[in-house]
Amino acid sequence: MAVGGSFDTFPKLLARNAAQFSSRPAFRHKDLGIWQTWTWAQVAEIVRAYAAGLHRLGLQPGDTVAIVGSNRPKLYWTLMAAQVLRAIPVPVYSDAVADELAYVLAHADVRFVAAQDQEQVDKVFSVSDRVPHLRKVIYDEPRGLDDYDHDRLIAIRDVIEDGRTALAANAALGRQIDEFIRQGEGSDISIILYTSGTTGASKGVMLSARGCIDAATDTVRFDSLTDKDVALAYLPLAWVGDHYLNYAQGIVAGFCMACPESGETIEQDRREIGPTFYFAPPRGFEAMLTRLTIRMEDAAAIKRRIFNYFLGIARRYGESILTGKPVPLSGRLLYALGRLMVYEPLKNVLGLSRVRVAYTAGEAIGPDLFAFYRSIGLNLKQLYGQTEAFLYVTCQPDGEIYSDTVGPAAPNVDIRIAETGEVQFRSPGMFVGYFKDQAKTAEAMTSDGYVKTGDAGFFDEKTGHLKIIDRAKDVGRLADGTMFAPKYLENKLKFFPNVKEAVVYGDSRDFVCAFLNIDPVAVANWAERNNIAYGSYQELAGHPLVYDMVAKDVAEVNRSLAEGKILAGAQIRRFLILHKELDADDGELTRTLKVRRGFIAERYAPLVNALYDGSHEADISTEVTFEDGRKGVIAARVKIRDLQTIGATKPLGRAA
Amino acid sequence: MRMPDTSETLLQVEGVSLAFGGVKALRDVSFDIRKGEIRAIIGPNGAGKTSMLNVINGFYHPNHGAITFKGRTRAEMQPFEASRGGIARTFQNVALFKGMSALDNIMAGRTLKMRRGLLWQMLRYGPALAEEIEHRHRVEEIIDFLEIEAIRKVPVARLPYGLQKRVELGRALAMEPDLLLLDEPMAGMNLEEKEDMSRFIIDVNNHYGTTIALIEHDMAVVMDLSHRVAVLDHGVKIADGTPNEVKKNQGVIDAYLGIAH
Amino acid sequence: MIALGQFLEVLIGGLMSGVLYSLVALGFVLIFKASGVFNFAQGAMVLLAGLALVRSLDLLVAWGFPVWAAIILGIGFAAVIMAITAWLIERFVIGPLVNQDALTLFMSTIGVTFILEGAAQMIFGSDAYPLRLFPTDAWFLFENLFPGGILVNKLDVWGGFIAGILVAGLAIFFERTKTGRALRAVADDHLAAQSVGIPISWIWFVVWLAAGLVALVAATVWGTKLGVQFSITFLALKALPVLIIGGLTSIPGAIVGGLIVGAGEKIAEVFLGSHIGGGIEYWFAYVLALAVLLVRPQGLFGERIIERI
Amino acid sequence: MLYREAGQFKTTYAEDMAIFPIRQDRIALGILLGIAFIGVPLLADFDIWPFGSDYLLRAILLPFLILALAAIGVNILVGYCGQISLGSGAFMAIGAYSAYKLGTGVHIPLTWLDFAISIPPLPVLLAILLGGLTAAVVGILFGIPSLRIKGLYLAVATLAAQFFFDWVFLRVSWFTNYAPSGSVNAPTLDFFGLNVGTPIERYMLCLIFVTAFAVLVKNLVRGNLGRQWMAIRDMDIAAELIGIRPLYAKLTAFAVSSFIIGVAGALWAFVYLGSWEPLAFSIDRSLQLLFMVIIGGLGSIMGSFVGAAFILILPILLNLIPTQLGVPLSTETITHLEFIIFGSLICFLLIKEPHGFARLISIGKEKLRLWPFPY
Repeated sequence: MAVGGSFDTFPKLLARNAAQFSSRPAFRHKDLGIWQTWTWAQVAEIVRAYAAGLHRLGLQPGDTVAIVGSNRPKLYWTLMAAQVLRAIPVPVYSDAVADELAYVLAHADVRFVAAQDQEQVDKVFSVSDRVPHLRKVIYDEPRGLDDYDHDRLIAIRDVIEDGRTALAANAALGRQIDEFIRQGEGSDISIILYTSGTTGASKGVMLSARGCIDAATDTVRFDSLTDKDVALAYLPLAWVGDHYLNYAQGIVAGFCMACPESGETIEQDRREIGPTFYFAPPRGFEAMLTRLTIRMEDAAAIKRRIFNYFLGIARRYGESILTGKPVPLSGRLLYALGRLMVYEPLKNVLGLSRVRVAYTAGEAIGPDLFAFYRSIGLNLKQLYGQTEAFLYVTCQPDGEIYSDTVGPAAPNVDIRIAETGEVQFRSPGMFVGYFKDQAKTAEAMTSDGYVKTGDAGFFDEKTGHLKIIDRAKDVGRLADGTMFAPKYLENKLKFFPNVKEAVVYGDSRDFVCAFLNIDPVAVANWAERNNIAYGSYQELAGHPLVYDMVAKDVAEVNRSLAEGKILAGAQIRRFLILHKELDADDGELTRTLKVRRGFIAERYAPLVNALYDGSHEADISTEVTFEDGRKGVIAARVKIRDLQTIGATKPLGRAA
Repeated sequence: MRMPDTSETLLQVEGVSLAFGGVKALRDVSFDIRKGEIRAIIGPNGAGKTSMLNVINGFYHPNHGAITFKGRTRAEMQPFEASRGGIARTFQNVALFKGMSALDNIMAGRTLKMRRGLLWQMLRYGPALAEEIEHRHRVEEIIDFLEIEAIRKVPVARLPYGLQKRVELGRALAMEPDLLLLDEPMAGMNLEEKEDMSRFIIDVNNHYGTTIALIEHDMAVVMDLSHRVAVLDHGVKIADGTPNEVKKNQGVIDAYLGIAH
Repeated sequence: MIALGQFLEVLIGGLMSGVLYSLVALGFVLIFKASGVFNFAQGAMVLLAGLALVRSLDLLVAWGFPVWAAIILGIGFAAVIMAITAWLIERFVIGPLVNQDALTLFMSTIGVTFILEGAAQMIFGSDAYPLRLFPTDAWFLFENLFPGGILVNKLDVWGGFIAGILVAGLAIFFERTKTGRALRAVADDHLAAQSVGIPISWIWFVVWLAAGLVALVAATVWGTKLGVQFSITFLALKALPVLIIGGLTSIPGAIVGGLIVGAGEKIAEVFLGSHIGGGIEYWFAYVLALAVLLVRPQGLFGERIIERI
Repeated sequence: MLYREAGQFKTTYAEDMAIFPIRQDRIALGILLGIAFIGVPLLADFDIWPFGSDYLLRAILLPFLILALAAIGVNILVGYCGQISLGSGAFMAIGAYSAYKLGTGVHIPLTWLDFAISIPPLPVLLAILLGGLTAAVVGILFGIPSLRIKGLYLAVATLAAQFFFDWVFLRVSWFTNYAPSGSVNAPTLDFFGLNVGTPIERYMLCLIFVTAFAVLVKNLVRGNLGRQWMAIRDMDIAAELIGIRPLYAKLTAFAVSSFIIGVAGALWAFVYLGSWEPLAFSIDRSLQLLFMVIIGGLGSIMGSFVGAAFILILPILLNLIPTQLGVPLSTETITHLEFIIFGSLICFLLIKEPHGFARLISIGKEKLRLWPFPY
């Protein structure tokens, strides 16, 4: 699709779509019980009127317009209308607490806020004293707002109406609006996306119109998205994912963005609309899987049998069929039967039947989870990216899908691995800078204009795909300098059903060791099946057979490490299974259930030492907090297991 | 919360008495409901609150007294003329149409507004279909207003109590009433549901400007909800006024502590 | 004078056959009072009881039992059958439907009707069987007053006599006995009854049994009059209008209603039939009931129904 | 399992309120209608089994269609409006006889005025519809009590109708054009010139009637009036307080119901029986119809069809199966078995599934839609 050049801003593209896809649906919104639909032509008209209205309210080029709320056509139109006037939209997470909101509004010194409903309006007003430039709040849903004072408050509907009448009244205004659109340049800042600040205050990522459009154009071509496609627009407006996958790609490809009716109807709405392009973060897919497993547990025995049998078939042949590898005829036939009996109905109920392309990203996805969806014929792929890149850095092309890679560089993206192991890239969509923060911008870029992702990774020789292993700052080195990526190892370990938590050590040590938590449920089931008697978690965790089983898993991890040479040196030599579960109440996990490696190292110092001084068991007693808040001390003797490493060059540690 | 814009009286009850056989449910009760206000009638159980509502919308016919609604005085209401005249109500123990979906229940509330005759409905074509759609649209607005999109097509029998109450409110709203009678709208609800319901009641009053008369035996809820409160006890009105006045009233306190009896 | 004599004769005949309706109606009232069930199956129960009795009698006599013994055994046998029926109905139909709305219960009894009719005829045969328990000849009274006197069937007198005993018995049963009082409690409100500690299933069994026995009695009289055959169920159906007229909950109502219907239709038949074609008794009772319904829905002796919300 | 609903979304209320919103259902229905309207006639035309012999058409499909129509009528009253009726047979009779009179010409001599009201024989179609109309009028008359009396009492009122009209048509020979035997013959079935005689023609005629009425009634019950009926059925007090007039709701139910039953009666007499006597519409018929509705499903149009089919087919099976097994049953036993089975089924359904087979079917459908999930 010939984009760029004449179509270097979204308003221009909108105009193009109005002409090219005029009667095709641009937006759908499940509202008042049916899917209200707007064609590209209608949207163009509305946005034009809306822009006129905003212009009359005094919105100037370069002004910032905050947008707070969930996915609603009117809010998307606010983005468009603002961009028409060459103003800069600043979407904000609708669940942001007042302070976060206040920070963004103030930092972006917004003059207009578009809020979805009473709740958001209240939030905005509650912090309005901290937002000096705030002129007007415009809102979508009027309910509950009747008796607010309306001198700072106006309904989007009214703005559009006002604009429309004004346009009708004087042609000059119309010409003025068109002029704005014509003047719009690719270099304009098209949007500011605030990164949810995990570290420190959040930063406003400025993206240029041309950048957005070129990037989107590339991926639209990459996944051959067309105006026939439909996407369920349910991701947070303020997240780069939504802005890229739905908004940018939507306008470039001219496909339809469908907004769900409400939070609790998403499932239903997804089923009704049947998207053809779908994105969800790994935990989204995980939740879906859990729910369907639970639902299946209540099904009749015979149904469950059929279900499980065909899932087995799918595991065996599904992926190969999807990726077009050779499969025995019997396999194909069984799979075909499975499609009829299970996979298609399943996808149908989940509303995924029509999905052509599905992506997941954000964190590492469990191989089993990934395999499940692919095996039932969902074309699920991974991508790697970040706000600064306007999402895409890499993405997996059809037919080259691996759960542990994020794919080769996306079109027109060049990637390099710094000697620190950090992934750095240059891409069309790459950001212009952080809003009002030169210093940080400088930090984020290399002198030769590459963006530092802050992630460590390497290219897998076999596939040539990028593998992200960890945040760069967490990547350490063994005493002998081999690269060592704790999180990468931990994730790999955690993907085994028997392993609940894993903590690995090795930074500036001779070799890598691991603390493991067994998954009580999974292992208990296993114990039951193999009728292994045990009294307590502690006993179970210490059981030799459990050790044997887990040892297999760890060996498996080592094998996979051995395949790539970068991390081959960082195989796990020794591990132990902790006598207690790591627990947020004991400060061993963060509230978001991430392991606190350092703290655990101190708390279990004797064990760490034991791991490295070669002894085969060690005593430990730790204070714990019980459910009821009582504190107590549990003591245990923990065994340590050695492992043969694959292709290991050096002899085992300084084993005594 | 905003005060009612007018002091114009919408409904006036004068000296109403009602007896079943020997039992005196109401003794010479008089009070008025002003246009646009939220009016509460409270009292301990068995104080005759529900009987009062039943008299107002004509289900019971008082032995003495008069009812003036929209300026017309009568000795007794007839259910049909009450509904015609714009009095809607909900019931203490939900009275939904069990066999129908939430949507149809609320649609049923539109009956009075629908004009097309039997033959048109049979053909369900042209005007008939147009009318059906028009009213469906209105009903969807109510569904949206009450935030029950998710259960639109669920048979009401399958809904939890709290939602049933909401659907029932929706059915009453569908009548676009001038006077909305709520019989213990929050009975048997948990705190969260109660808060939701209060929000809806206030919104209805603000958004549609509907006059609301509600019954509750739980005082706390009523006090921050209503503009004026009348207190019944054993069929007699023992107090009437703003929530604060009523709170201070000794008679009321006794009645609730049960000292008086 | 002749007219009067004829009239009296018709009237008495009517009243007497009315008593037969009353007999069936009593069964309805019993069940309705206690369980609020409007028992469409009463007629079928009469048929069942009748068949059980007559067939067992024939058999026993054939086996050479003396008639008096056969009668006792036969009645005993029929009674047992009715007991079993009552138990089955309570256990498998009415029990599971407790607290259902009246309409559902009513329709379920239509179901029961069909089961009973089907089963009864399957087991005991489906012809007409003559039954001879009571004298069927007639007295001629007041021959001095009216030429030819007034014909009174002895059977009808028996019927009246038996009905009298039954009513008295039931009255005592309801007023004096524990179960009887319990029944009234149940009628008023099931929960209350349970809280009193009377197992409701037992109560209902008793009621249906009672109704069954009443049906048996009715069967003895009717069977003697018309022979035991399927058409009995239709005559039994007439107990419905009888009830409506008398009032669903009133035992005296059932009696009076029966008499009114009986006398009414006979008189109508004789004095109107000639003008508008015979067979009026086929519908008279129902139309009369309809009329009563319009004027006084609760019937002559029924209690007023008050609605609440 | 067969459903693929993802991507079937509604953009207008009209679509959303369609009778069959799901595409797969529409397809299924299309196929069914195709078979009924085209398949059957073709098969019959080429004498292909089982349609070669008229048996299937005349003895099964014809009565099935007509009784299904009658059942729809009964269902409106009992299933949708909750007014029990034991008099349906009478209303079929009214339809039949008034159609007969209108079809053969009405002559009411008013001797004392030496003057007579005479209506020439009307076209059959008109006669049938007017027959329905007459039934509707009578239906309204007998519906009036339903305003004062509820449930059981009404049952008796309708019984009154049943027995009264049984008698009327038996004894008032004016209705039978003074036929000595009391049995009458239908006029020749001539619709706009084309004569309906062969079984397949009769079948098509009834099929058209049934389809048309099924659609019209479906529209009615999912519209305002239908909601009023159900409201009255579910909670008449609340219904009254939201402005539903019991008078209007109930009487319309009686009228529509009786009209359809009347038309069915006329068809039964004219198209199925050809010549008949009052016995054809006795209380047994009423109960049979009631059973169809209860077994098929109260408050469901589809149920009316299912119920009719079941009640017609069961006896045939009872006859067939044992014969096949080599233990043929006497017709008597079969009748009694029928009684017992129907009775038990009624009780069973009332206890387990008050909405009859129709509900069971729709549950099955739900399961298919959610397959492989249980909910």
